[in-house]
Amino acid sequence: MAHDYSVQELMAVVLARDLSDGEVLRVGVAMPVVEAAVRLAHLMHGPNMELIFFGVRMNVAHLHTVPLPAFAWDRRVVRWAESYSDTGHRFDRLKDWHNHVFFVGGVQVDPYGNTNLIGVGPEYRRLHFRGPGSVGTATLSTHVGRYYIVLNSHSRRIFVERCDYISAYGWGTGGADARRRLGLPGGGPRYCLTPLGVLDFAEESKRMRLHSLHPGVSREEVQAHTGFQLVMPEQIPTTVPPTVEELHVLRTRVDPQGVLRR
Amino acid sequence: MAHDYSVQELMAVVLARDLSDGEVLRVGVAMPVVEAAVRLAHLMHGPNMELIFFGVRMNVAHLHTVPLPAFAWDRRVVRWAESYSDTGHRFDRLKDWHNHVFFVGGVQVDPYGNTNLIGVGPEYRRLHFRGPGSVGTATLSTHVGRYYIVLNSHSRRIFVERCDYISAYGWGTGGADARRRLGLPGGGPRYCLTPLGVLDFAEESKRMRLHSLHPGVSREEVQAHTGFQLVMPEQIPTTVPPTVEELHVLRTRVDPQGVLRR
Amino acid sequence: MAEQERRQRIIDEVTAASWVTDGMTIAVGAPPPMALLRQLIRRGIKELTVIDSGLSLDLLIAAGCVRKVITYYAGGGFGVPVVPSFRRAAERGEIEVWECEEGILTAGLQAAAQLLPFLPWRGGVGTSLPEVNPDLKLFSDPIRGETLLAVPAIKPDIALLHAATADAYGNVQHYGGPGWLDLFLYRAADRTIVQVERVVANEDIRRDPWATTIAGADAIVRAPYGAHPFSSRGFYVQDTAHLREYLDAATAAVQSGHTEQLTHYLNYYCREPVTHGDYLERIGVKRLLTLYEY
Amino acid sequence: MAEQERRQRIIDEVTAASWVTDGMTIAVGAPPPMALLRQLIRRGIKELTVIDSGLSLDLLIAAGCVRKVITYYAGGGFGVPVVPSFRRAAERGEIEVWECEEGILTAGLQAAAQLLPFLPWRGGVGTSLPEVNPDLKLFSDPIRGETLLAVPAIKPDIALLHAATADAYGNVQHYGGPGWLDLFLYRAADRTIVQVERVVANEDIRRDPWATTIAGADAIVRAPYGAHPFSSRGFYVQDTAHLREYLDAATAAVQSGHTEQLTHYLNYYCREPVTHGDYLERIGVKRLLTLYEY
Repeated sequence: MAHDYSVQELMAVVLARDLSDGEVLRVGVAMPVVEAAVRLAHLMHGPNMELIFFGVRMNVAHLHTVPLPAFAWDRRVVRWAESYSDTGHRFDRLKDWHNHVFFVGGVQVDPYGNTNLIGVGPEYRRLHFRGPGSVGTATLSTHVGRYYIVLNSHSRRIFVERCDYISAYGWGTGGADARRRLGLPGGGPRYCLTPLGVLDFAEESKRMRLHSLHPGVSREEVQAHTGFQLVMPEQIPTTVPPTVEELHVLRTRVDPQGVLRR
Repeated sequence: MAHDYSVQELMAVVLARDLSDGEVLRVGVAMPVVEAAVRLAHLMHGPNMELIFFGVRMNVAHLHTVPLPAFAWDRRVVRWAESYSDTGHRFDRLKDWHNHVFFVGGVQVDPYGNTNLIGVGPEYRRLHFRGPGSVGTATLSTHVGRYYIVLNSHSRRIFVERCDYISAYGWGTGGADARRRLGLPGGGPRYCLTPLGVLDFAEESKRMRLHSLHPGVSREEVQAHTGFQLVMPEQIPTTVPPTVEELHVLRTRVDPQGVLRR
Repeated sequence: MAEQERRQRIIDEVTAASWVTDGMTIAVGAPPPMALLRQLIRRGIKELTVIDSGLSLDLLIAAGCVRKVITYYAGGGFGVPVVPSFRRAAERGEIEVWECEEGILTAGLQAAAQLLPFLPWRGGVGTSLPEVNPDLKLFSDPIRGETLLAVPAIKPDIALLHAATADAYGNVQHYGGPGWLDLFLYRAADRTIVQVERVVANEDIRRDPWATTIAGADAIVRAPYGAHPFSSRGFYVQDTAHLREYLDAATAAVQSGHTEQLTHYLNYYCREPVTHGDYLERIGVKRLLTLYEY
Repeated sequence: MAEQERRQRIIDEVTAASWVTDGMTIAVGAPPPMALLRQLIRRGIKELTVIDSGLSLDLLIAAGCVRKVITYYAGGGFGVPVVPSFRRAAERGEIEVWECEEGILTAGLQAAAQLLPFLPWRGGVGTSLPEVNPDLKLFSDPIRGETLLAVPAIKPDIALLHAATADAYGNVQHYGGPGWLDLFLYRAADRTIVQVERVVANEDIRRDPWATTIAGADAIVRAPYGAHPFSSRGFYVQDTAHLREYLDAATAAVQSGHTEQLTHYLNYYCREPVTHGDYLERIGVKRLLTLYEY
């Protein structure tokens, strides 16, 4: 039934809808919602999308099922590859990345979509929490046409007034020209997706704004779990739930093992 | 007979003797003497040499014959390849080039081994003679452990007091520290080989010096064909002619078609 | 669900050549994609800036297509130290030369590919290159203060390449590695057209994804024998007699002003054949088959 | 004529590990060359600077080999956002972290490979990276005055890699492309040791020269199953149960101070086996054969 879906499935569907045919989708490690979303978009409306998992580039719109890979460094994800690039050579054609889309997580996110994977604590040499490191997010967030911040939880610990450290630059201290002033060619973060709702960035200030509320979530609940004041429009729509067809494709062709329902 | 050899054969033999086992030998376009010399050295005393022709890297010490390739961009030179690198990626490991040896020509050469492949004439936009261009010589001469200037003729037109343009830096305006002062890591030119003799560079001044005279050539003849004053030691040996064995290997295994005798 | 097909990228050589317009910067791979270059000559394209070397560069100059040349080498083979049309045009100032060198050109292309305004390079320090090409600037590096060349980004509008195979979606594979600078030209160029000896199935590409050298050409042109008179690895060797025919014609035009032979060459091989097939008919099947010999 | 043979470059894993001495900078490829890393642990190597990521990095830290880490990622898989030994050692200041990022690390390795003091990079401008890593300097480019990061050359003493095959002369080929940064580590490092699943004939290498990814490793170590418990493309998948065993042991040591499990792991799998063969005996043939399953 279409009413019976997990919040991860909802997030995957919402993300998939926002991806356009012809785009190149770069997926990093340990992001099952994103892995499902790009496959779903590819099968639903993106026959010319290219999916890149750790340098393995594929177009699999012709396949019936595209199940999730087991692990990043796994031969099994290579079976669909049309080309492969190692990490170093992945940056050989940054010029082309205005058509690329990327997805980033964060241990902290601030009101302007700057994200932190370095760690938490005032003193860098004695962090309270040492993060995993920037992966490729500094370069990717600089160059891709747009990117999405995708988070598994929504809390005041993550959404903070100021990141202790910034590993991927979003909109800096705000303003529509923040990135242009720094000479960053990419289009910056578009949405921040969480289990509570979808956030975007106000046109002028580029401050984070509540864009839609997942079914059953209130604006007060989102604000209460956010460590800074969100821009709150008068009307905030409810996130459109998955359609029957979206859920059907997701569950039968993308995620038959139900990873997103665990 | 060992007495019956061409000057190009002599040059190839002299050059081959100066190459050491274990070195990587980078050969450019249109240099038959060099092409023969590296093969001869490889077969005579260099089982660990690596020969690189336009990115095609080979070790063919185990072969009986290694005839000259027909043309630069020719599939036939690839048959012996152990690896291949296109032009762009050829510079991926310059750090390693202290063990590489290279060979350069020139339309002009000055007393300090600077060479010119750009052209002749005082005004760059209206050259009297437009040269072929620098190929890879600016980078190669900067980085290889040493290089050789190899010329098909010896004349005052080529050996000039000042090159109109410098495409490969030798010893600049002289001095053993000339290259170090510019931060150039490579060892610079070692010999200049011509049909008349072998020239080297004086230890302190790095000015060109007559090192040996090919059989039948006088020091006056060399100086008369050189457009600047050569450093002339008291004693100038005669270039040691090819041995019977050297000529035998050259003619039966390297140059069976007699390219160097035309 | 919308029924949609993945878009194919195969176009013919006439359409491909129409992507190039007067004044553009084109980058020519190795071996040169002659089917495409002959179409440019046929269409009378002018004022090009051309990144190329050797005889294909000379042909474009002889045909009047070129205003500016970015090259590191204009040797001709056959004992010809400098190709004739390039030499004369450069000496007369009819073309502008952006003087460079293999490593420097590579750095400039890589800078464009990585959206950097420049890349540093050491080769060329001490030479005349920054004097004759003022776009190359000596600078002091911000870490250790060493003197290096700053090579500005070199960005072609279109890269024109020749390769062994491609599928209909722009996945290109070479036999035995890509030519000279092909990958760097592709990375730096706004758009890339690759002519290939054979179009193959997507499954053939996926059999060895690591062999895919260009992952996403903008257009694929099917052009068997498309590099003729040059060689194409795994398919045919160069047509030496034909190259000499061109070289003799171009040399005669330059050295003694006898342009008839060159005009004939340009008309007969480049301007009159409407398609690549028409050109191959003029070469003849028997000649083409001799080029298979090892 | 002197009878001489081409020198072979095959050495065993014990000899190979002896190339590494306390305080060196080592670069670890992907998959990690575990046969070599276990030998380093066995020998009690200390004070290393390590370029690595993930669980193999964590193991080296847990074994006490590491003083400084150059890494862009220390995630663990299995839902573990940060590998445990790295996390604790970094939080306590027991190891120094040279904070970087994939593109920045690539640029630094490429600079070392090309004997350049630095390379410019745009990714990281606007972030905290140049604050937490003062070796990364913001500068104004000499051509257009844009603000970029200057990444200094990063030069490992030894790169330790795992690959599919090599011949006795150091020609290495991967199946399906080289791991993450392997080629850049090789280019930048003073010396490179590659352990391989199979040693093949020189003729096998020459069958497809373009597939030669590393043309001239300094030493080749024959190490079938040498990446275990990680996967090796074309040979075996990862041993998930074994990785979990390590991760549980390391987590227990860090979170509750129970070090017995970790000590056992290090002794049983890394310190006691004298050779790689001894290690494989402890894993057992039956377990190894299950890893072939697709």
